[in-house]
Amino acid sequence: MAKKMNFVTAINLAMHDAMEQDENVMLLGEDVADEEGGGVVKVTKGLSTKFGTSRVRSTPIAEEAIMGAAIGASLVGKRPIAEIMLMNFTTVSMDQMVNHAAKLRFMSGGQTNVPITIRTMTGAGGGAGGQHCDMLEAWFAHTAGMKVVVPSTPADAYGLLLSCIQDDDPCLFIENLPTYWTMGEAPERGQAIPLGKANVVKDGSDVTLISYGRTMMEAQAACQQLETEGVSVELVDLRSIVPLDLPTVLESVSKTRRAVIAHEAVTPFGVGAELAAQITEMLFSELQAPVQRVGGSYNAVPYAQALEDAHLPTPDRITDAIKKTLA
Amino acid sequence: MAKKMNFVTAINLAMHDAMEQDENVMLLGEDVADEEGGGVVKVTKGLSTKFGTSRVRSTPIAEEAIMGAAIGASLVGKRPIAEIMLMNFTTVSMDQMVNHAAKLRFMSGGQTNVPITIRTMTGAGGGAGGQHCDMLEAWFAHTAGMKVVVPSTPADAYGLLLSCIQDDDPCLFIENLPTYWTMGEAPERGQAIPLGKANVVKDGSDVTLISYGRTMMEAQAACQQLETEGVSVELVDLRSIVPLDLPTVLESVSKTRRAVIAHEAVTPFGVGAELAAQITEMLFSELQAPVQRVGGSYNAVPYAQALEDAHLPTPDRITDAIKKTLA
Amino acid sequence: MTTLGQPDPATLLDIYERAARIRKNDEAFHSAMQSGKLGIRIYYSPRGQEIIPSAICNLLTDEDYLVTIYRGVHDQIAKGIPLNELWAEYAGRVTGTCKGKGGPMHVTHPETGNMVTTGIVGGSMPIANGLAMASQMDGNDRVTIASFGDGASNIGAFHESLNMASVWKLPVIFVCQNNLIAEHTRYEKGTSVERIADRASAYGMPGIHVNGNDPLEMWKAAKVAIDRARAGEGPTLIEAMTFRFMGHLIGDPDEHWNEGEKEAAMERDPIPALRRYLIDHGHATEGDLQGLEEKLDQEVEDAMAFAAESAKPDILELQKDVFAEEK
Amino acid sequence: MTTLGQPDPATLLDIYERAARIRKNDEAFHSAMQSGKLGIRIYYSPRGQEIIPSAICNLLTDEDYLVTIYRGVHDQIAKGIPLNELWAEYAGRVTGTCKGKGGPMHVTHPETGNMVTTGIVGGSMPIANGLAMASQMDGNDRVTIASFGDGASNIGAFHESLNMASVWKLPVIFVCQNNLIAEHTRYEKGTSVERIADRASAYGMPGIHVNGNDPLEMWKAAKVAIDRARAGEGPTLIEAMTFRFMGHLIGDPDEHWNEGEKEAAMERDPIPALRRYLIDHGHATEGDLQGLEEKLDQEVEDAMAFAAESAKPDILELQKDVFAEEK
Ligand SMILES: Cc1ncc(C[n+]2csc(CCOP(=O)(O)OP(=O)(O)O)c2C)c(N)n1
Ligand SMILES: Cc1ncc(C[n+]2csc(CCOP(=O)(O)OP(=O)(O)O)c2C)c(N)n1
Ligand SMILES: [Mg+2]
Ligand SMILES: [Mg+2]
Repeated sequence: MAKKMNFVTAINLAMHDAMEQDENVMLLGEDVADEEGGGVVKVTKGLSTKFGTSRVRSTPIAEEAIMGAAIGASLVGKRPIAEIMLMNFTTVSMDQMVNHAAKLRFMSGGQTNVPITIRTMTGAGGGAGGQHCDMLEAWFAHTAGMKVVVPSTPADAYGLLLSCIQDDDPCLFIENLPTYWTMGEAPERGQAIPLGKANVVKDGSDVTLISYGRTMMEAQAACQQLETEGVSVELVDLRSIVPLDLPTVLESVSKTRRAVIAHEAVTPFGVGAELAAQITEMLFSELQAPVQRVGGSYNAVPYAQALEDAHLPTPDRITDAIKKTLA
Repeated sequence: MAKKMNFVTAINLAMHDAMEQDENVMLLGEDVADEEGGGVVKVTKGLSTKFGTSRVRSTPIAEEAIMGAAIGASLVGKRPIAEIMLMNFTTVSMDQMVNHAAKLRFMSGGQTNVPITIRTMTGAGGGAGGQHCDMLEAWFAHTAGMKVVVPSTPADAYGLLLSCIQDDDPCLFIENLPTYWTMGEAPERGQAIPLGKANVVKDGSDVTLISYGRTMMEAQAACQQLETEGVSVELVDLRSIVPLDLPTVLESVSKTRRAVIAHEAVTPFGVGAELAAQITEMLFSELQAPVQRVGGSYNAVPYAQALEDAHLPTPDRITDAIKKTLA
Repeated sequence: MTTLGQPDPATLLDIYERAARIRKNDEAFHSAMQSGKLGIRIYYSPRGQEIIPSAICNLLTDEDYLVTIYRGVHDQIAKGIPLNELWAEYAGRVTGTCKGKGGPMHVTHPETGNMVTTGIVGGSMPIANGLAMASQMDGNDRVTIASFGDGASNIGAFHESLNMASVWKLPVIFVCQNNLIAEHTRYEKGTSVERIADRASAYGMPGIHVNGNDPLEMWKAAKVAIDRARAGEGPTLIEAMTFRFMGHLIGDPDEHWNEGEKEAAMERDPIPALRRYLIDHGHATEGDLQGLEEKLDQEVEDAMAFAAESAKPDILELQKDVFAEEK
Repeated sequence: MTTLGQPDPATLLDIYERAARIRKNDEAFHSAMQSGKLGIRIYYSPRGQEIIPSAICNLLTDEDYLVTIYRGVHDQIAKGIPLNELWAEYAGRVTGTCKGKGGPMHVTHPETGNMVTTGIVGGSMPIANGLAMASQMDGNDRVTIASFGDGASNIGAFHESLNMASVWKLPVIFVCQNNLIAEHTRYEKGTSVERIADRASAYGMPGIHVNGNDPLEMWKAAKVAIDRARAGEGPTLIEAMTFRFMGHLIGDPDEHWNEGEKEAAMERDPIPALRRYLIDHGHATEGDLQGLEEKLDQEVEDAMAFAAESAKPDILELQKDVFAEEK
């Protein structure tokens, strides 16, 4: 039986291996060092003990300063991993992320680049309410110069995080908190997974289902459900939003001629819109049905369990959307 | 001949009339009072002299505090207009805007609401470079609870700003700096223009061109160019992105069966994606060609004039897109 | 600190009642979380910090405003929030203060002046300024309390808010509950100044360093600041020294203290100390206090029953309270 | 301030040369803007503030880092940026420091330690910390200068940065060029403390208030701070008092001064004063300085010619330097 591992361990391992391999890799964020518990959910546990508190720095609660420190150090050879504890707190560091990290390569005419990785966790499902669970990847994808990566399995988390750390551009790496302890296959040590290569998780012929991150679990469940009904779904995990692997998506959709996109972020103006627009533009005459989108309902993440459940893209909602394309 | 007015005067007049009508309307932002020049480009000139510096407050350079002050006051009866001088500086106040202003109605179960108007100016064309010109409306449209308004004429600016100020939700009102002094028809005093009602600026039969804000000027130029070539374009000005007047858009596109969307923001993950996705979903079998999008090129706004010109959606690029739908 | 006389016995009894009410609820929240019966999904215990808001709120009315944080249930209860609706909110019921949509981190109850609860570190202060600005403009003598932690004194919003409040002489009191730790980071690892109260001088504002767990001292400090604010003399920063008895969140092993440090603090638990004081000084008899405590037990029991019997929100609630216009 | 001896004559001559070079360039920028010949699109004059960076940069090498702001051309020239590439950047040419893509607000030239220029108020400080953190980790004795204005001392990034720098004892010097005004808002309208240097105590950091237009005093203050940083003793806040002679932007009527205030400041113009001092003290003859000034005139003329003769960037540049991978 293959070894199993959860996200927390896989992400920890990727940082460990990257730090071991390259002394310029460093880490900063709130509570990340072992004296502060090795991260609020222990994702960074052991790293400061092994690599020292100069390379693994617990910071004040100051996201703008955390991001700026990462950017500044990255301009002169460091490869900082900056942890913004929860994605909603990127709102505090947006200036440094958007006006600086994403733009310094372009604005300097290529003289300087910003090889930082911004790790952040988020995701609804834990009852934290409106300010702790947002999926905001579309904002950053709309920001030229920022790469955006969302792993859906522990092994992908490991391999994609290695790529982010090695990448010469700012990479936003989005981790799903509610599924942190879900087990999956263990990664192969040292194996980076390239950014911009989508993963065709499951072959199928009737419709292409495109997703990423935590929603891949709901997507898988929808596929299984539909299989029992004789619908063959091809499931594509984008892995990264920027760069976007359009060729793989288009190849699949030109085969199935139907496409559904599912993500946790609210539907309007989300990543699904861009995908739907691109697929439709490129495969207009081949498509047999309009591309369907399934996303979070258009509201703040609610607290009460029943509301939170209904807010999220469930397997049922995905299944319904798929059936719509087949009707 | 009808009276003419530029944007600066129209926006100033809307604030003036709103303040005169409702003593709860107030204004805060950097340099907005007359002692500080009445705004960096004089948009708020005269208001503090007439209504006093308690209602028209020049602030420290502190966008998070400006936004918070507006939000807090709005919870207890004020209708603050908060000016964030340039749209890129919303990155500094994102936490208050997104985690608080947009969500307090929902998170409080409707007990409190946030009737603020956030005025901000932006737009490429002036050579300010990468940090002063971004169009970020897609971010805020992706944030449930925030309304997003982008006027394209001085008269619309007046009428839509009145609506924003009177609206019971946070409204982001985006003004285009490079065309501030462009003249247009004068507004009708006291006449609010409802949010969520698109404006069919020009009837046509061959294709629907959808745009908003400054790009409406380029869109008009493209229409004129095409008219000489015998192409009849129906031109729709969205006026507000949230609420989005989908019925008007769909009505037009179901007539012309072709659609092009043009905006200044970078194309990927922009407002055009949502529109393309929605139009295609609703009018799939009627569309004769894939919806085309024309937006800013995917990079930071460049400094050099030739680059900045090429970055923007020009009439030529819009014309090309329209021809593509007709090919 | 100027001495403005001592709190009288009735005041001390009132403080005790508020503090004991907080403690009773805290115990009940803990056991409800353990049993899982009410479906409460998240809880930040304020245990150890009860005296601070109990003393402050003795000096306030429902007309005064409070903006607090995730760890704010002590502030809310001291401020007089009705327990039924509070418990129902925690339990995600439609009868909750926010219909179950906000949850523990976003409790709002304007009738008792509980204006905003935020989950964003630093988020309380900018909004508090806005409430205070409205009071100043209206010329009433309401004051606003902004509650926050020691860790929050290192984030940008603190700085912007204190500066703005001082420049405008707003009737706001910044109450820093210094429990010596921020999640898992000890005070000195994140904060560069020995006393947060000393930061007041950076804003030309009085700063008061006080033992927040001493009801007499805390009350006197609050009185100075509140009187000052009501008199239109401007804001005050109070650093109230305290201790967090129960870790950051339920389940936190809270291992960051030196040997014996936490035990010593818990031995100085201010609630039994105040109880003893009241009896020793003849302000109340053992029987009086037992009677009070039984009343409080009953209140809590009633509130729990109210929550348990209340309905859960319908999923149609997702579409409500997003915008003024319902979908 | 501890006195560590006086600058020697060579130092004073060096300061004069830097300041005079700034002034010559400033005059040329003004006339180039007026004539429009080079197509320079935006310019923030540092006239009146030349001595501050001239004194500081006398103590730095190219290995030391500078992060400055839109009003930063004096800092850049003092730091030794090559004038040809600087002018070419302003003129939007492909030979500019940033290939014409960054422009005046985003000049970068790593070879001379000009690491970042930002257009965002407060944006320089977080990044400066990162550069200093890298130096600290690498154990070299480089220092980083963060330049910013008085208005910027009221924004959150200032607070977060000074706190972090102090907690980590970073080799960074925060240089606040207090020209008494922020765009059009006078110091006291935005800032709640009499002296910004006093804010240093909120971070357990030395704060130095100095007449930035006095070359001897400015040099001594900079030396204390730089020596301290190089010795690993941590950061310093310097408030350098100065005056902005030319308004915020070209064309600014700059009407915010009291009668005679600006005239008096301009009469104290530090450059002719230093010139007189050098001659009076026998450090240079009139002929020496005339020779120097002629050399500077020639430098500027050469740089303007270089810019004028340089090509404009190809529009393919839009696609370059966005990501490490070229499109
Ligand atoms: C902007 C932001 N960053 C980080 C967090 C995560 N976080 C929640 S509580 C907390 C510690 C706050 O400490 P303190 O201000 O001392 O308050 P306490 O919890 O001790 O009352 C942190 C870092 C947050 N909620 N918001
Ligand atoms: C975050 C942000 N808010 C507002 C502005 C607009 N702005 C540009 S310069 C300026 C004044 C800055 O004053 P100061 O810090 O004193 O610097 P000075 O220009 O006087 O050197 C303002 C408000 C900005 N660039 N960034
Ligand atoms: Mg704390
Ligand atoms: Mg200034």
